[in-house]
Amino acid sequence: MDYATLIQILDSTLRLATPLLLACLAGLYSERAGIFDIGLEGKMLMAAMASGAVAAVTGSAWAGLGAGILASLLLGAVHGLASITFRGNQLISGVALNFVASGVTVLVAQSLFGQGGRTPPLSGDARFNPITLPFAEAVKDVPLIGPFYFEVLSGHSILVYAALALVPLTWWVLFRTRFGLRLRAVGENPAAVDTAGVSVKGLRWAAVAITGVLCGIAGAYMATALQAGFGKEMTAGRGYIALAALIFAKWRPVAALWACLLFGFFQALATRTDVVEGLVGMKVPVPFLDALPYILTVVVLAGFIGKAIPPRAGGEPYVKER
Amino acid sequence: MDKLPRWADVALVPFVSLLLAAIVAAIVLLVIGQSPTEAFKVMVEGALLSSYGWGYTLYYTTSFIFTGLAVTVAFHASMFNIGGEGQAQLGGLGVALVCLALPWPHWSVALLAAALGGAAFGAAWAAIPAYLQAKRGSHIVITTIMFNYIAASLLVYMLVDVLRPAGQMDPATARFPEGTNLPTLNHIPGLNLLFPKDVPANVTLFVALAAAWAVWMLLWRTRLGYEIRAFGKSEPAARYAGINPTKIIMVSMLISGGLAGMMAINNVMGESERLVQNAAEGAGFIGIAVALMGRNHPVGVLLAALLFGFLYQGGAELGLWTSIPIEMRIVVQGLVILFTGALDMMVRMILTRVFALFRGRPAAQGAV
Amino acid sequence: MAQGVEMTGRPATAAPFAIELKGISKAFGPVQANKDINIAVPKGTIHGIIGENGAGKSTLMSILYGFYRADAGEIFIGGRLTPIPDSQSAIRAGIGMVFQHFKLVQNFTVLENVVLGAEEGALLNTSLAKARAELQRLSRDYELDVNPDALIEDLSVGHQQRVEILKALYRQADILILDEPTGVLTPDEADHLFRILKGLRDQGKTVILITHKLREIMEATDNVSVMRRGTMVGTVKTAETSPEALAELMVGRKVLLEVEKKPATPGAVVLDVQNLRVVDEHKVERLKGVSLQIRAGEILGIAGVAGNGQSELLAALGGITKATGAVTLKGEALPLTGKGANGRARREAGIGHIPEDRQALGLIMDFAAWENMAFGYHHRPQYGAGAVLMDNAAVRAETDKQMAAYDVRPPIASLAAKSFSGGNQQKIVVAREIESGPDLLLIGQPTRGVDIGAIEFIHKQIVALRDAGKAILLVSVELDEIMSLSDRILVMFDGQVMGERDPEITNERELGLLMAGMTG
Amino acid sequence: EPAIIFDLGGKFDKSFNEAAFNGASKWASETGGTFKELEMQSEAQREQALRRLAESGANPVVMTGFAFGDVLNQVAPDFPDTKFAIIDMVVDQPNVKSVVFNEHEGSYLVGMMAGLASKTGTVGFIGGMDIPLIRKFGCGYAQGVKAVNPDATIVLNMTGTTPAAWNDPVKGAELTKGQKAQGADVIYAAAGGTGVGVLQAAADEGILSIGVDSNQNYMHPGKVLTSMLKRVDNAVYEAFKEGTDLKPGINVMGLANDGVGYALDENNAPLVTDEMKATVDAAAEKIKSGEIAVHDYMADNTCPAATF
Ligand SMILES: Nc1ncnc2c1ncn2[C@@H]1O[C@H](COP(=O)(O)OP(=O)(O)OP(=O)(O)O)[C@@H](O)[C@H]1O
Ligand SMILES: Nc1ncnc2c1ncn2[C@@H]1O[C@H](COP(=O)(O)OP(=O)(O)OP(=O)(O)O)[C@@H](O)[C@H]1O
Ligand SMILES: [Mg+2]
Ligand SMILES: [Mg+2]
Repeated sequence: MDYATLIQILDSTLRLATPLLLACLAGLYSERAGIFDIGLEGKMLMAAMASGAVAAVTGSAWAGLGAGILASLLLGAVHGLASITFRGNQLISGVALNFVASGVTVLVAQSLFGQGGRTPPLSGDARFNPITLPFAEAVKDVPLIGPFYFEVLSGHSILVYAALALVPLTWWVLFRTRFGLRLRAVGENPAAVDTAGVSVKGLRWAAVAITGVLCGIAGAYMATALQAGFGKEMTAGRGYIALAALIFAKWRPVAALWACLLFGFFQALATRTDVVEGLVGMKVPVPFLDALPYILTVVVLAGFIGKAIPPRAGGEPYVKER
Repeated sequence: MDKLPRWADVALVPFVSLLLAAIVAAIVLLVIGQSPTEAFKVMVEGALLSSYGWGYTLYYTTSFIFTGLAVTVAFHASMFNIGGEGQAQLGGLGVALVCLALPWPHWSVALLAAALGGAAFGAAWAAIPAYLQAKRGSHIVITTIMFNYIAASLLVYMLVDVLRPAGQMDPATARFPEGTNLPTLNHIPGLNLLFPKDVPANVTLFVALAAAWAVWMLLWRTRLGYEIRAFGKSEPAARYAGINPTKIIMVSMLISGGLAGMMAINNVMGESERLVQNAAEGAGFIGIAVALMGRNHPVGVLLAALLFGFLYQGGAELGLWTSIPIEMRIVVQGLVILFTGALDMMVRMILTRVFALFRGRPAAQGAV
Repeated sequence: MAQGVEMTGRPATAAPFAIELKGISKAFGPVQANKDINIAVPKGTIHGIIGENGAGKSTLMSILYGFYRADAGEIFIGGRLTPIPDSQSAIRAGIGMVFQHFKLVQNFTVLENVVLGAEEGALLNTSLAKARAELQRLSRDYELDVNPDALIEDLSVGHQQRVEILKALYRQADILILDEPTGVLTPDEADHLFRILKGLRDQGKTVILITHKLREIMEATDNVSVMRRGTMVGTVKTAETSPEALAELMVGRKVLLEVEKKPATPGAVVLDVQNLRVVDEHKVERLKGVSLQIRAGEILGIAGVAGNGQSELLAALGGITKATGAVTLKGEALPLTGKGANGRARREAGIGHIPEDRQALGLIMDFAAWENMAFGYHHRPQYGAGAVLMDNAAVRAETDKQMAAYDVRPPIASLAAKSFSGGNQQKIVVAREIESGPDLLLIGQPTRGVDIGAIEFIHKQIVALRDAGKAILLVSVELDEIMSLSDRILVMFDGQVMGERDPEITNERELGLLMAGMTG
Repeated sequence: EPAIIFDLGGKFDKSFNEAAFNGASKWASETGGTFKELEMQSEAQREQALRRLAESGANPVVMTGFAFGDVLNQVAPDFPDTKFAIIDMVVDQPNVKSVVFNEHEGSYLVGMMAGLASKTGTVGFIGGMDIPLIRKFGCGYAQGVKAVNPDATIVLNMTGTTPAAWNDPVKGAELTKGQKAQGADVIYAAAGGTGVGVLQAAADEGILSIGVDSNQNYMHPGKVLTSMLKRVDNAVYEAFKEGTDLKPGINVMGLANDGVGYALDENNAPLVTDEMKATVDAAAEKIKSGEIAVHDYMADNTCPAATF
């Protein structure tokens, strides 16, 4: 593999890792607070549809982003209602919402636009267009660094940079702020938070809301940046890959970045089977590349690469009175 | 909070959940500018008012009985098997390999062998997550989700690179030989009066009914079933009683995976007579809804499977005769899971309030 | 009535009271945990609360701390009516609580746990720095030293308790509630704790101490309140009462734990345990080489403070946990690890087991009584047809018989176990394990939470089993029970047997010393 | 009443299925008739869909896509009075009309245009599902490119191996960016709905693309060099018009009978020079006359101009 190819694959990696990263960080807030969320996929999908539709109608990507966040928050609210207020089974709620989203997105898009569950193609300001970073042109020709900066780092939409910025921000929020301390505590031992005089429900609702916002951004990125419009099932399991990345990263923000980049890299490689063939020296079936993130996650879950211990109170509704 | 009477718990809670799901579904339809009553009419007509419709409704029902039972057995051991879809896919592979392996002399022999093949493959696919749960504590929900995806990839590989006959373009196996073709309901003497034309529902329906009976026997009439249920209620107590947790996790998941895999004799062997991609069509996930709806009891599963068979066939008719997209049925499926599974407590709270109201009134009158 | 004690619900001490509760009631579904409770605690005192299991002590304190909300009643703090709808309000009112089950975040540091909920501002580092300094001061003032940077999960229980106390003090609590603080402590740690509490009192703070141990009440408190079945029976000055009087108040009548039994006629050795060791999942050795023997027709009692290896002994012998060492039953070696070491194999070998915790181990709470009657014995030939099928009718028939024999109320075999009261649940377990006809019966806390009538009945059954020539291993934290039932007593401390005593000769003092790890 | 079943890409894929839809619509608006339609949702439903339409009395039943071949072979004998038409596949039944296209000929023409328009000498091809049919497109294209620029490099990619490859615009876009990184400045997408992503990414990246099946020039005016027209619309239109008199047998549609071609309209007029047009039209004539024989990949599963 030559350097130019590598650069191209890394460029593609960053683009493909972004929705994973946003969804993964979304899941991180929720699960750190003790609310399991396998509904990341559904929230993303819902957001993708809403943002695609609103961007198509208004011509503004930002309006689309807002709509995406709202749509995702709506699903998050149902999940919160089921898992926080009514202390239902969080896993079942997530599964259910994924189905609802999968169907409703098509229904709504079809009734709005009549294009087989698609939104019309977006162009111009209805999309988040690539941004050239400062000095990108200038350093373009510097050996090694130049192409890396120009091709890989520069030239993505603002949401890609937002996602990257969210990684240190999340780390800082989680480990350096009062909110983060409480959030982590409520996922480990809600009774400790409760007896310390802090509202368990409040914290969990806050976490679910943040998850909604981030999934909303992830979905909007899919429809208004990565692609130009919404299409049926366009998230294609990314919510689950993000979940896998979250486990892979053992619920830590910086590790989440690396996990998502790794899984994004696999996705990028799957478009360059020629390169994989060159690297491995034999034909690798594409399905194997597709399955790799899942296989790796199972390996991690099995504890062969260090144990992935989820937040201790995860998945359990907080019940004071038996 | 007062307790609900038993009949309310068994019958009323699922019914009200279903009603709520139906109401929300109707609202969705209204929002997208469709008529819920019209939609319901089309569904009933297409699924229940012709032998053709019944043929498909029962065909889907058969599949959902298997996956619903699969989820049920695992649930009783307190394992949430979301992997029914993958296990059903693998079951399809097993069935296909069996059907293509030999020139089977008679369908009954082939059915037996294919059922074993499907069950074995489904069980094998459940075995790894089960083992990881039992021995390494890996959360079964996450691993089975991962295994669904891995199954999909594996099937693509098998269908594209291994089993696809030369010269064929679509990723599918060859047609199964004649000897493996299962009698459909219209080929069964007696039933053919009800089903004059070719329908996809086939003898597998009876296998499914037998499976429901077997699951009931297993859970409530055998020592193993006793152990499964005890383990599902309390693992520490099960240990105290000398019930081996590893064994129960493995056995219940193997049975669960086996049942999901056996579904393939219905769709792969009974209907399409070859293995295509994504043959399970989400039946594995519907099993979750069916089990929840059916309160994890085989009789409930049968009824819920019939309901979902109707929803599925009716939903297909919607796609055919109305401008309501076929995805409507996924929405309904999601709503049913949501209300019966996750918002169960809400439904109970509503019902408890209603009951309290009814109880309160006569008492107040009596006081006068 | 206890000798000349004024039973007013108020101790004869001058006001002001740090706390006054009036008419507190609380129900959990059908269970009335607190009924119209009144209590007043003078400022600057250590106030004890005693009562049997389930009497409602923890519930009352949780209400005071805003963890639960009372259904009725008023709370006065320092003479002022103070509603406490949540823990935040309790903290603001100067109340701190150390729960029976600690409320600590296991993978947080001590410092983080202390700061949680009491942070200064939105950022952590200022809070943490301040807490570090404050912690240093507190540990200096009150002998409460813990490493502020240690993770909770790495600390001993005693140290974790200190963190809980530090948490309360850091929030400037003037009133400190401790719920059964010594249940998990070694005697040394307990002494240390009482020193701390006295120190706090001398600085003007008010302490409420819940305990089952009359000795601790007598030693550490100024006043004591007694609760029984959700009600407040009375409050007395500690100096003016005696353990006997308190015990009577607690139970509601004169306590006479004398069991009628003939002298034992021990036969051959049934159980022989040599050098039994158990290591728990945290790799801590819980049993450190226990050896003992039980003969046919005798009851061997194991005394000891909870948590000194008794549970592990029962679990290892019952096949629930793996162990090392050598155990023989009637001369046959029992496997301690691997496939043969499980509850079913033990039952088949002739070992019955009444577990310490009937709800978590002994019963499946959602199963009907009849299903529970076969629990652990569901493989018996008489309960089934062949190896596969179970004969539900046979199990039901057996259940009806046993429910009548053991006077289980109500005698409805199809009722779920969770619908029976605690005492009746215990009767189901006892009936099952005794009537299975074991050669050796392991018994843990047979009468915990059981009323006097049922206690008597259960004790009779145990003695009858002994008289039938069976071997019995009895574990109980109730010294009275041990003393009156056992033919021989072993005392366990820190995973080891401290010594053997003859119940006819020994006394509580001697046993108490052994239980505290002091030989000699 | 005739009926049409669209394959998994959906009738609004802006390409293959949409072309079929357009043909049906054209028939409807011309005759004032109505038709039933159905979109496939999954592989496993094909048989049910087919039977249901036949059952309901629809006649003829037209289906788009080779994937129906196997089930049609099963279903057609059960409905001897119903006429079926299948596109892109040959099904040998007495009541079935099979319509196949000489995609290699059309692809040859757009390949020539790509070769002429390319400044880098490298052009790309992105196929949908990797099957002989799509290789046939790629092979024809490669022959056309080489015909005008023997030294040209042709980068070939397939989106996937399953029908999902028809509807994966994200991957289409990534493949496009990958090909651009390899120097391609004209990319031909023969990938159904995936092509939407290819055309979009090419437009974003400032390179040219070539549409397929329908005229896709309008999607990014001035950025789509041309579209390889596969007149599925005509095939459907014809089938509907023939109605119950549908003539069974194999119908091959090539350049000669206007079954394939390339699109020229105001959207791509600035991109197509007179010289290009002249060259390509000349070649088209020679193909029609048999003077140029474009190799059909599916004839022997080999390609003289490219390796897959
Ligand atoms: N959260 C709860 N939900 C339901 N019932 C409860 C709850 N907590 C306590 N109870 C019930 O309330 C009663 C009083 O319990 P409580 O914990 O106050 O007793 P206690 O006096 O502290 O007993 P112990 O000495 O065993 O700690 C018991 O019957 C108990 O089962
Ligand atoms: N969750 C429940 N559901 C139904 N009935 C219950 C439940 N809990 C208790 N009961 C019934 O209420 C009655 C009182 O129960 P409770 O536990 O308060 O008894 P108790 O007075 O403590 O008796 P014991 O001394 O035997 O423990 C019992 O007869 C029991 O059958
Ligand atoms: Mg208590
Ligand atoms: Mg009780």
